[in-house]
Amino acid sequence: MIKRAAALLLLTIIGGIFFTLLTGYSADENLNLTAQYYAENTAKDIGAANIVTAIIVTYRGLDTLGEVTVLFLAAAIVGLVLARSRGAGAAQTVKAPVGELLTTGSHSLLPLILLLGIYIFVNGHLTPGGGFQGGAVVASAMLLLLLANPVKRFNHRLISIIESFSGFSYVVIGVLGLLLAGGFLDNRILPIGEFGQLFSAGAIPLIYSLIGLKVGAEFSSILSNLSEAEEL
Amino acid sequence: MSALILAMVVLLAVVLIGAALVAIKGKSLPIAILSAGLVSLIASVLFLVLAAPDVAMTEAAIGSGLTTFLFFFVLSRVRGGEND
Amino acid sequence: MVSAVYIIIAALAAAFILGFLKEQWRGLAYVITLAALAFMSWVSAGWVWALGWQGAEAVDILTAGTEPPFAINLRMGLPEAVLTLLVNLTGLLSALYLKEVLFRLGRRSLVVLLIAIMALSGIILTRDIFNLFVFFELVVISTGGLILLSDDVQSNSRALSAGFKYLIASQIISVLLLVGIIFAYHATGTLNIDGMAGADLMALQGGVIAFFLMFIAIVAELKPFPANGWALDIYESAHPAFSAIFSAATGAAALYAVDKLLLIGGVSWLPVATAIGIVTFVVSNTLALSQSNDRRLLGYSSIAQIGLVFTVLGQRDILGDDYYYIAFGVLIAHAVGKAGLYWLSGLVAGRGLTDWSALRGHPLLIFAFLTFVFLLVGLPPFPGFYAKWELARYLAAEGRLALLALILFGALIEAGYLFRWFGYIIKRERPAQGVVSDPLKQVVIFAAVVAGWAMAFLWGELSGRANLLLALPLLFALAFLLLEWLPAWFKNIVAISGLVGYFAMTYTEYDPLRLIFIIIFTLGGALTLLASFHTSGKRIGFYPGAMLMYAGLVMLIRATDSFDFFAAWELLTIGSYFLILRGKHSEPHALSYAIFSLAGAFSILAGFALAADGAVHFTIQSLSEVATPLAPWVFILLAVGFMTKTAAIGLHIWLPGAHAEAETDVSPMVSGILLKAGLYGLMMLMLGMGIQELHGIKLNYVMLWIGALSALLGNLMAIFEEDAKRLLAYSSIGQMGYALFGLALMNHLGWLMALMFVINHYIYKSMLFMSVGGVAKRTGTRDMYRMGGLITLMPLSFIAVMIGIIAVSGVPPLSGFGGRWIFYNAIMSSEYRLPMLIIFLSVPVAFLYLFRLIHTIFLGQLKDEHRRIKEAPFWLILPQMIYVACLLVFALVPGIALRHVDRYLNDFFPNGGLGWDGLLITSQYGYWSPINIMIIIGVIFMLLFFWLLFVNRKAQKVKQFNIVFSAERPYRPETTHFAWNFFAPYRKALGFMVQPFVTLFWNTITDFLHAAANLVRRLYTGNGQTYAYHLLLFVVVVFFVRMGV
Amino acid sequence: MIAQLAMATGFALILIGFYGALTNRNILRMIVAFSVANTGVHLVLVAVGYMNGRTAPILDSAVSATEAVTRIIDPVPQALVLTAIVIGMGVTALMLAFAYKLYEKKRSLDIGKFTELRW
Amino acid sequence: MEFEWIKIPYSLLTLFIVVNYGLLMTAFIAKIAARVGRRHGIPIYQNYIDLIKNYGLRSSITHGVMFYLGPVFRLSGGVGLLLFVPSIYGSEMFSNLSFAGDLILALYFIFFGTLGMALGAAESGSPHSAIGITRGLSQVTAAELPMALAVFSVALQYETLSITEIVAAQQGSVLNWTLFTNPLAVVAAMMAFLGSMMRPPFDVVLAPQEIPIGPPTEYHSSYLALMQTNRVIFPVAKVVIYTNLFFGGATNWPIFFLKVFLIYMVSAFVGVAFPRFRVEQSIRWFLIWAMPLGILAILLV
Repeated sequence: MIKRAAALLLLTIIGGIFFTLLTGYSADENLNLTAQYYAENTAKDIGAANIVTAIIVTYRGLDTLGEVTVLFLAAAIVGLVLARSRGAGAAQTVKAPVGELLTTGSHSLLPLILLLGIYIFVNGHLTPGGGFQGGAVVASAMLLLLLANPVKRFNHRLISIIESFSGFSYVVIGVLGLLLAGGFLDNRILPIGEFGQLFSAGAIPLIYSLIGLKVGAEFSSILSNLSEAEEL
Repeated sequence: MSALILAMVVLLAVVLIGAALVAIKGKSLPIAILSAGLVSLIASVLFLVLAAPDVAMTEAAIGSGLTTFLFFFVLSRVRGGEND
Repeated sequence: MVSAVYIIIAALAAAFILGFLKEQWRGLAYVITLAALAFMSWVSAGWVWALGWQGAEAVDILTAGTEPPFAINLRMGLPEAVLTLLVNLTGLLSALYLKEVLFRLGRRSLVVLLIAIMALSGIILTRDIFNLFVFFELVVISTGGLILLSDDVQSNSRALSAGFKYLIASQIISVLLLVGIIFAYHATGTLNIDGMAGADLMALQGGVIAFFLMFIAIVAELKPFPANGWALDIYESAHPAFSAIFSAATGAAALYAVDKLLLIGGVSWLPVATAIGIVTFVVSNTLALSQSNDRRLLGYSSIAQIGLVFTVLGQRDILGDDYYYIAFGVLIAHAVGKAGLYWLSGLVAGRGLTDWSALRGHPLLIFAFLTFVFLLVGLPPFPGFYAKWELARYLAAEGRLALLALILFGALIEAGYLFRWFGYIIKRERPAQGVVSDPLKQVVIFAAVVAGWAMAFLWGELSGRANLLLALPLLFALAFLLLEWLPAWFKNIVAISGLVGYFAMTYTEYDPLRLIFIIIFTLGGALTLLASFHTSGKRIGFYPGAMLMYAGLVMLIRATDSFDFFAAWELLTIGSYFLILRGKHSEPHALSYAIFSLAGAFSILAGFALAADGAVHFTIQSLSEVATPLAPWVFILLAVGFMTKTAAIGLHIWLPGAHAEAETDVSPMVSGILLKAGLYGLMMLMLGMGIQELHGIKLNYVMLWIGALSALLGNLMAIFEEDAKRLLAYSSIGQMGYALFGLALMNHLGWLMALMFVINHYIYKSMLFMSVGGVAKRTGTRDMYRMGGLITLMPLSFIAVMIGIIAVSGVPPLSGFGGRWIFYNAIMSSEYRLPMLIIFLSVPVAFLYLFRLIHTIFLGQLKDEHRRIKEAPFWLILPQMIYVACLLVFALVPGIALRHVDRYLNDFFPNGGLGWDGLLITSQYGYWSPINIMIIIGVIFMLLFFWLLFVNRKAQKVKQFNIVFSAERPYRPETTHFAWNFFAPYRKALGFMVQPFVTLFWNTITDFLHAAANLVRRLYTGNGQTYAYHLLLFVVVVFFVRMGV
Repeated sequence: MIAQLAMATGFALILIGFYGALTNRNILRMIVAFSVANTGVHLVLVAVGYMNGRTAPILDSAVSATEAVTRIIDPVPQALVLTAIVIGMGVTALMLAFAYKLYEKKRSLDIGKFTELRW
Repeated sequence: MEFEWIKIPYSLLTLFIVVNYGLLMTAFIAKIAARVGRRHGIPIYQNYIDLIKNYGLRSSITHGVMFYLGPVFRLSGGVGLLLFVPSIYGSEMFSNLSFAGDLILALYFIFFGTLGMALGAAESGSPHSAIGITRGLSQVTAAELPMALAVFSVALQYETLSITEIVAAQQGSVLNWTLFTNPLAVVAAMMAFLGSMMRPPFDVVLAPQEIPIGPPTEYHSSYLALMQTNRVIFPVAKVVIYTNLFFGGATNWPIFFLKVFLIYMVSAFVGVAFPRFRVEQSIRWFLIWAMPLGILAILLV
């Protein structure tokens, strides 16, 4: 089939390009300039133990703001699109009740999962994980609820307010950085504190928490919107 | 140590590629989606090996978890279209 | 200054605030959005002001309080300020435009819009490559969202599939981009664009491929051919306001991203950019030719324009300080024009190009449309015009001639389909649905119009040349736009006084040669305008067009710099195009006029650019200093341009239709006056450059042939013409052939003859067009065989025509003979005998069509349906009578004008002038005494006439049918009016010479273009997967081309 | 060596994903294929930042701030991948929304059937 | 070369001589032609009778203004042509009004009468006139071409446009005539001459033997008289140009008469020997046979 052959041919060439990159690649012996700067300065400047977090929240905070916005946007669009297809929503197909086990299990698990999510994003500057991972975990709690009770309706307005609140606060903190510290999204508006402590690294825990909230809300929004979408 | 890790990486790579092939060629769409989730999941293991725990967590939670659910949500709502 | 980062902050803050609002509070949400967009625009505007006018320095904006390579930084310099202003204003205006839609969709749609605009600003501001990626993804997602929304707006699902195709493409793009970024980072150790540029990525391991991947990914966002099927679908299906953003703002942002990227790539990537850009430009424009859907056409045009800017980016190495001036000139013109047209398309109900004729009842909207089209085509006084000029200058100086040719070719095609569209609007039947009346939308559209004109002014100020918008003639012409609501007679008075007044103000400033032209253009123009008093009503559109033409003509004479000359040339071309388009059936002819004229203009542009050799200011005089290897080419280019205007044979096919179909008072203008512009150009050229040789062939010899053939074939075609005005039009081709021939002789008398033709042709052709126009007006037809016997009903018209044809044919004693006499004397001293023979052949032929003109209209049998018609309107007759007087005076004392010119020509051709000895004019070979001839002929004529009158004093006029007719009495005039196919024997003998070979040639070319377009656009199968193939194919091809495998 | 291997796997995933996207007509399958390709990209990104014998860029008792320069691997690619994953998820969600809408309107998921716009 | 009043009577004298000569000569040639055809032919004074008769007739009919003007134009053209050309070389008396213009004037003035005639005839409203005019114009324009080429060849040869100077250059010996110095031009011009004389085989314009057709269809009485006058002046005027340009001019009246007669006879001879051409045939004939000669004449000068 010509199409497959063409695809194979094109991809072979692209693969060739990749292959050149691969063979030309040699791992660095030492950290490059940028990485070295981060390795040396993160602790004293930012105060975060997790350098990745420091980069994400502070050094490349603008990326992260954009990233959060991506999710926000995706949630808004999905919500908009699906809300419009839902129509009146009168004739809901009544789904078969889910097993008792799942319902009870989910109810007991829910607080635990939520707690785990919060732990992940609050400790983002110290341990692996952070706002995104934590947010995803929070959202999975919502997911569980959805699975347990498919007819359940989330309070979209609440989700939306959480989303907006965290997003807006994030921006405000960023602006505070601009006003009080070295620039937009500078985390040093709060004291850097003692390295390795929960309340350290300036505004990072706060920002990451907001991100976590926001990501959780956004994922929840997307999931719930999709789950509420009508079957076609 | 490093040989062990290398063997593990090779194994993961093989499984990854196998899962990926299933994801694009799999007979039924649910299997394809699951395989794609599997690709993400194995990749997150690989990330751990590559000393990237943050990435591993994210890939596991978002790439293999949430995304897969998204797929299934949509899939369950477009029944009849999956064989197009 | 407010930090530029607030552009991003404001948008995000507003977007998040919107989330707090209840779904029902739509008004508040809308206001917040507008406020945010207005604030963002204000910030950008503040920076534009500070950086552009107050000399502020570009600033780097740090984030996270850390120095650049380690944290993301933004930069606000003049380019960024301008572009963000462009993006934000587009967003603001689109938001206004979309009010109704946004209200319906609610706050989340506002969020999407805000973030889209913010992300575009981010692309422009950021100096970090990965940050660029993030903003790009934001743009992708928000674009997808906007498309989803517009899908709902139009309740069709076409936009959906378009959006999905877009997402497929952007997935591939983002994969390539990420891989490229990471390897570039690996090679250079930084993500900062300036850092990468400083690290010389190309020299590093894997750097070239890494850069290639980044480059190709961003370039793919520019929708290069052929990887752009999805973009076209979006343009076609999305809501027009989104398309406006997509075209104007996204395009601008993506271009700037590429511009930044090219900093990293360095000079060696510029040719790649050039190649991709120019292919996209030419191919997309060609494809647009065969589009009938307005938005898809605009889509092709958008892609083409972006390709053009991309081509300009590729010239960065040679453009120096003018780089941004040129690039922004093209880009902003495109952005404003395209956004405006998309917004305008929202007011038109139908999607076919012809449906736009709904605009016809709305002069303001037509003005808006024209402003946008002008912006796109790059006509003066808009930025694209300046940019095109400067670009051509650099390209020619650098020897990038093929590129210049391609750019001009593409621009020509673009002008072709845009003007064709304008023709539809003006001429096609109006659809049932009118224009959507929505004041807010119209406000937005006119904001774009104002922006366009403001840009025109700004670019004029920045050009380092005289600002076109401050030129008095042009201002005067534009002022008529404001007077449009007044009755035509009033505007006519203003126009005439303007022309006469301008002459009175400036007549001392010209040398005799220019004086002749300026007299024809101003006083002659005023005289022609007298005829316009016969019309009634407001005559909307006539005066701006006419005065634009006159402004161009006057500016042409006054121009000393090649730039001013070219600008004037374009102005007069456009003005005359509008005039011609006014004719009832002139749509196709006006189009071919526009295309030929613009092609000619581009040829002139190329010629000047080549001649200037990079010099910023190049005066017309310095044409004489152009050195040899270049000179003949300059000469050819300029000559071809000017000969297009004089309708030399081969380039003439636009003329008959254009002149014949024009309105009664327009035909004299475009024939009697406008054609002289071409002659003037040729004179300037040949005075400057003299006789040029190419491969041993003297170029003026070639022109002699062209002139001779024009004369012969023009005349031959005229004799077979049934349509009176077309006959006159073909005759103009012949007459211009004579003039061209005279110029090409390159001797004193040849030039004098050409000038004689300039004057004569103005007088008699204007007069003939008016008389014939008057007749056509009264009889309701231009077919001569339908007329006949009108001499008694329209005696004054008859007199004008009779005097006219005597003058045209060169029969003594009228002034046409003077031209012939000088002509024969001129060729006596000439070496060139073969082309001369052709001229001989053409002289008697002219006689045939002229006789036919007068015979079939005024003599012979009067038709029944014409028995009650009256003489032509007074205002048509008046100028004719003035012309008759002029002809007689000029026949008696040609010296009034010619003496001075003769003396003036001595500066250039010292030998072979005429002797002016009292009543006698002598040349080296012969002599001519116009007054004596007039008296002798007059006396003989009068004697015989009065004798005959005396003898037959009792004669009475017999009835019409009282003739010798084989002993029969004819009962219908039609059967006895021998008029149709009048010169059948000639057709039998020589008809083969007027086979429409030239028309066939040009038709074949246009057919070929259309066929090619139709073939190539099959590429766009509509299948998103196929588009993915195209994208990958594009990547692979560029890779191979760049890597030289 | 590990880095190269992971990178090669990543590239393979990209190519496989592209192949799937180019040959499957079902748009859901295309989306799945793209998510495979995205995973591949993530793998490549992380692999590029990998340095043999070093640890994750987290300072703790094992790696102190002072010796970080010699002990940790490059944190930047990881930060980038994090962002990329989230963005990829956003795009995927959007594509799924499109797929849903397309199916709603056309009752089909065949990309070959959405060709009313062309030429 | 200035205007003097005495030139007026001199010119009238030339006119008088030429009219009489023309009347006699045309009658004589008609007579010869008749005799060749074994007919008796007209008396030698027949032309005078016709002319006087027509001048004597009064018409009460006109078809309009241009109908009036047609013959006036026509005769003005003939007279003007005659008078713009010097008749006798070296004679101040018979240099006529040639001070007003040169060869170009003469060449272009040929069209003056043609135009007027065409206008007048067209005004009459008769289709036969119009048909005659198209034929006439078509044929004449084709015939004029070799003529113009030949004339210009001569002008180039002598590097002047003044007729007097051209004649002057041919003086001294018969071998100085253009006939011998530039035979191609002369042949081309003579071929053109045939066409412009409206004699067979180029007489389809007037078609004298058939139903009344041709430009003068509607003309009669005094209108016709003017045209008849022209018919004797115009050919002679043309032949005078030929004599001057190609055959050494005439230094006195006898030579003038002789040369004019001989040149005129050429067309008569050809006329009896050939059948009539249709218009397109004659156009082709001029273009194929006469024009190349003219072109050669110009190129070879």
